[in-house]
Amino acid sequence: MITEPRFSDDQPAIRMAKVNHGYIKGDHVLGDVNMELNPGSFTFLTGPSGSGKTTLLQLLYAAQLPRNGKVSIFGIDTSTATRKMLTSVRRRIGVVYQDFRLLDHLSAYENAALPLRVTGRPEREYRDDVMELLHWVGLGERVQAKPTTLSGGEQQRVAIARALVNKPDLLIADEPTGNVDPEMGERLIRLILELNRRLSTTVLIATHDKSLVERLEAPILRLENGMLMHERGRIG
Amino acid sequence: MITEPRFSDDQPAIRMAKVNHGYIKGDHVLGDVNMELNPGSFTFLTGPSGSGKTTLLQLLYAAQLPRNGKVSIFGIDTSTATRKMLTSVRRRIGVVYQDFRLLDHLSAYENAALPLRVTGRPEREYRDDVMELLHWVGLGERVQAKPTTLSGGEQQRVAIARALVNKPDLLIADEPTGNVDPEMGERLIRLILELNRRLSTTVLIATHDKSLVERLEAPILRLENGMLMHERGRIG
Amino acid sequence: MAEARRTPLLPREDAREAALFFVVAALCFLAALTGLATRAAYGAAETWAGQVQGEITIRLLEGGDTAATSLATMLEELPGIQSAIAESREETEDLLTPWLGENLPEDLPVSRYIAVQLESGATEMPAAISEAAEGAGFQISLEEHQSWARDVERSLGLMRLTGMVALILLVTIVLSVIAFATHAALLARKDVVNVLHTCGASDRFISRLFEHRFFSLGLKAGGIGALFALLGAMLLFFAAKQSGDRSWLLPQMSPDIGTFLVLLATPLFAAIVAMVAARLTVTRALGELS
Amino acid sequence: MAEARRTPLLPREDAREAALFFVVAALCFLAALTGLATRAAYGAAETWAGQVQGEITIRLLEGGDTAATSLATMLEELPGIQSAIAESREETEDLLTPWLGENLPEDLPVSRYIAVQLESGATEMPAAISEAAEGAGFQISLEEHQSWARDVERSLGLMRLTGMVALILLVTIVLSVIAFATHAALLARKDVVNVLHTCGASDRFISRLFEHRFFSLGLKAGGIGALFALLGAMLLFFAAKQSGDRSWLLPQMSPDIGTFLVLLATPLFAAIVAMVAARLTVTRALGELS
Ligand SMILES: Nc1ncnc2c1ncn2[C@@H]1O[C@H](COP(=O)(O)OP(=O)(O)OP(=O)(O)O)[C@@H](O)[C@H]1O
Ligand SMILES: Nc1ncnc2c1ncn2[C@@H]1O[C@H](COP(=O)(O)OP(=O)(O)OP(=O)(O)O)[C@@H](O)[C@H]1O
Ligand SMILES: [Mg+2]
Ligand SMILES: [Mg+2]
Repeated sequence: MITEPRFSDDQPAIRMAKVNHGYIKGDHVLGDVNMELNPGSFTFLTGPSGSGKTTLLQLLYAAQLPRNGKVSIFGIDTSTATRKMLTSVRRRIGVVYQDFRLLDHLSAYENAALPLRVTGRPEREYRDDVMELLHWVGLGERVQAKPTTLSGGEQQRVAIARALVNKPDLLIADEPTGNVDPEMGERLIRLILELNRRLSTTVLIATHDKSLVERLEAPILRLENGMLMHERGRIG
Repeated sequence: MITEPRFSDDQPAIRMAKVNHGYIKGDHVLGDVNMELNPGSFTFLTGPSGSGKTTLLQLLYAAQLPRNGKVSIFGIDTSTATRKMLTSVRRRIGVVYQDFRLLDHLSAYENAALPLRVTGRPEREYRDDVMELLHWVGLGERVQAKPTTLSGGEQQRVAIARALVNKPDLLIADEPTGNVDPEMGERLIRLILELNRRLSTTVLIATHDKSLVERLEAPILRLENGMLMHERGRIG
Repeated sequence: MAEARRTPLLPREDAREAALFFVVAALCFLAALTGLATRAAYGAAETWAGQVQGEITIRLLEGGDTAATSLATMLEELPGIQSAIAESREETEDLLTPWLGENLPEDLPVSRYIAVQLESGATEMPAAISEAAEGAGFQISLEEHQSWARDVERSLGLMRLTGMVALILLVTIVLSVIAFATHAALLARKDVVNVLHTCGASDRFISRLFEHRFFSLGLKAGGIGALFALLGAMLLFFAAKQSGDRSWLLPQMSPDIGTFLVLLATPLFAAIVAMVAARLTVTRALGELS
Repeated sequence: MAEARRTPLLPREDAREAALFFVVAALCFLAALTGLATRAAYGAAETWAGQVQGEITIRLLEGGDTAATSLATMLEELPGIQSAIAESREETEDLLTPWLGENLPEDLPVSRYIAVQLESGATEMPAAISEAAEGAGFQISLEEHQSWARDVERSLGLMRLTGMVALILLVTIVLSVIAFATHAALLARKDVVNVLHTCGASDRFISRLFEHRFFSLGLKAGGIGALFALLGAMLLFFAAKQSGDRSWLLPQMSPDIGTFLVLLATPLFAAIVAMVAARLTVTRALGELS
């Protein structure tokens, strides 16, 4: 039961309660942050460089544990969960890292297919889906290329494909369009929107991209001086 | 004479003549590109993701040699220059890489000071300048931090400081504001403009950032399908 | 795409791994060779000990050839004695020539010697022989041992000890190198581990990647090391053969089943050590990761 | 800031380097120990050869104690002879007791032995002695050599050879490991090299970073290896001491100047090899980089 958490509509996908976090004794990158994201919501996160956006996202995919307070993902408290529980939580989250984190020795295709491969599923089951996704992000011609031979924007698109490939319940994207041109950026965001609408994927995107935020109606959270504020709309 | 090239006003800082380049036999990331940048000019380079902007810039700081055609930097042909000549050319160029390329084991300060350190100059000669520059890019509090403990935008600012620190004759920046908020981006560009005006530094910036390009009057080059076009203004 | 082999999740063909492979192979080579040498030294020491313990020389103080022959015949019937051969007066006289010249007076009483070869495993024979001989009225003295043989035996014992120490040392070095290297490889691959982790790979999955990698590395490197050790042993064997019987003091390496067991054990041992080191390191490192 | 030490441009305290350090130290340890052992084997073989060549036993066929003594005195004056000592009749009779009993007839002619100790380096002495003795009218026969001593010598020769082969092998392994590891380290640091390069560092500057790093690694690892080898040698030395004079067949390790030279040479050698390997690798790699 607990090691295989089910997704229930009446609890938030994500919940942060009085989360206080920092790296050095005494500093407060996040100071008593409270937030909830409802299942199927689509939210932007903005804030100046160094304000703690990446830190906040890392707490939300359990790459870090909060110093104080409680972070729940799908109702599971990350601080008290077992490693097994966290593994099954991670399989339901797609992450786009600010610095991509592709594996250099794997091809674009293999990088994108990674979240499926690590579950042990046979390749034939998902090969076509992965290829279709790579075509959609404009990498149909470069599926066999290693990340070191891809341009910055191409790498970013592989990272996005990897985050979407297992149709996650939660998508966390850190600056996913920083290295692509505005046209490609729009295309990628539309892809994420489609996922959000069709599969009720909860989406949280940290971005500096003003034009991106302005084009969409989604609520905006703003992080500044350790505090989280609503800049536009109600979250959740 | 030739191993210590002087900068003369009547020759272009950079010159590409019929440059043809690609990675795999048969492909043409750049197809017969011709361009010149006059000393002291300030130019943008745009183009879709994967169009070859990074490739073009790499040719201009001699990280790659062109397959065909000729690239001259400060009048020196990169294909025929000796390794010693290239080293002295490099000392006059500042580069901001799209993926930052900071050394993880050095502090922000040491990373920024690198181009001065490798020339063998004693540290006391430049320490204050480097500190001032880091303050200017908003990292006064983080000079001792290692890159892995810096946010994406902070890392990018260290990379910019490193490119500017030895007051280069030529500055080549690949997407220098992709990871910072618009306010910080403006501040960084103003810093580069100041360098351009006060020291007649030749500047070439590749960017996707529409708002950045729009705020400045500088000429814009556009790379698409292997061809280089003027999108706005005369280059040089 | 369809039939393309999958790229392993851990990067392959890493120069670091080539160095590690070489080191493990070299150490396994040395370990296998030392193992063989120690084994040979043991064998030689045992042979010596057997020879020395198995031979007793009896000096018959009085009585001529006939007495010697009858004593020998009597002794041969004792349980635990393989053979007893009496030397004739001529043989003894030959031994004495350097001191006394060719022509010994006929009436000079000369002791007779009886070389007794014991069956292996026979114990307390000196006492039994003395008793039997004295019971039959013979006056004898026993020379159980030759002092230089004792020296040789002791020397071999020391060589054997040195070999054992060297072997233990090499095995320890192999162990630590493999453990160290695994740890280093894991640290160098921290990025890969991290990515796999956040992509939803379980701890067992990640750990197994490293275990497999290092098991096969240990197996291959150990195998190559053992192969070269075989070549080395054969070289030594032929060198010993070349120098003829006169090198009887050196332990002989002869190819037998034991040799092949040692050579087979080497790669298996290396592989298992590598795998266990990998597993421990990975499990600990993953625990630290979050 | 002001007095802060600068961080080295090459990352330090790398786990990979710890492994390399360990491997180089272990190999240097083995190499130094093998070097010492080989040296000791050489020494033992020479001692043996010296003893065997330096000792001649002369048997005087006729004449009594007086003749023996006068021959000994005469021989002692020959150039190249250190001492010549005549055995008395009693001493010879003692040797013969086992064969002939206590009471030899007084009139039995017994050969006398003269133990001649040659000066080291003296050659062709047997001929000179025969000539001198026969010139003076003595009837002698010479025993230059004992057959079992030849065997021992031959065995030591084989051990010596084995040691040399092992030494050459170990040195080769040390060389290759260091070269391999340098190459691997350079590949692992390609990013650093690249960044330094585009920041305007000259080839010499970059190459020197690696040279220094590997020189000091080789020096330290080699030093530690040599230190442990010293400990090992001392252990063996005491083990040999323990087993007393009876282990005369084994090469003895005695701490002398040569020992310390071998131990000093090890780290220096390792350091220089590491530095040269680094230099060659870096120079080649930089050439390929652009
Ligand atoms: N591992 C760490 N150790 C110490 N300090 C850290 C660490 N990681 C981040 N920080 C600091 O915490 C602050 C917040 O970092 P974070 O990466 O969350 O910012 P961000 O909002 O994502 O910025 P950006 O928009 O530039 O990516 C920064 O000042 C950063 O220097
Ligand atoms: N080392 C390489 N080997 C093979 N192909 C490469 C290599 N580097 C780049 N390419 C390919 O060359 C093309 C141009 O790459 P480049 O990095 O110059 O693009 P870019 O304009 O900088 O793109 P972006 O805006 O996404 O950074 C891309 O299609 C890329 O995949
Ligand atoms: Mg960030
Ligand atoms: Mg690019």
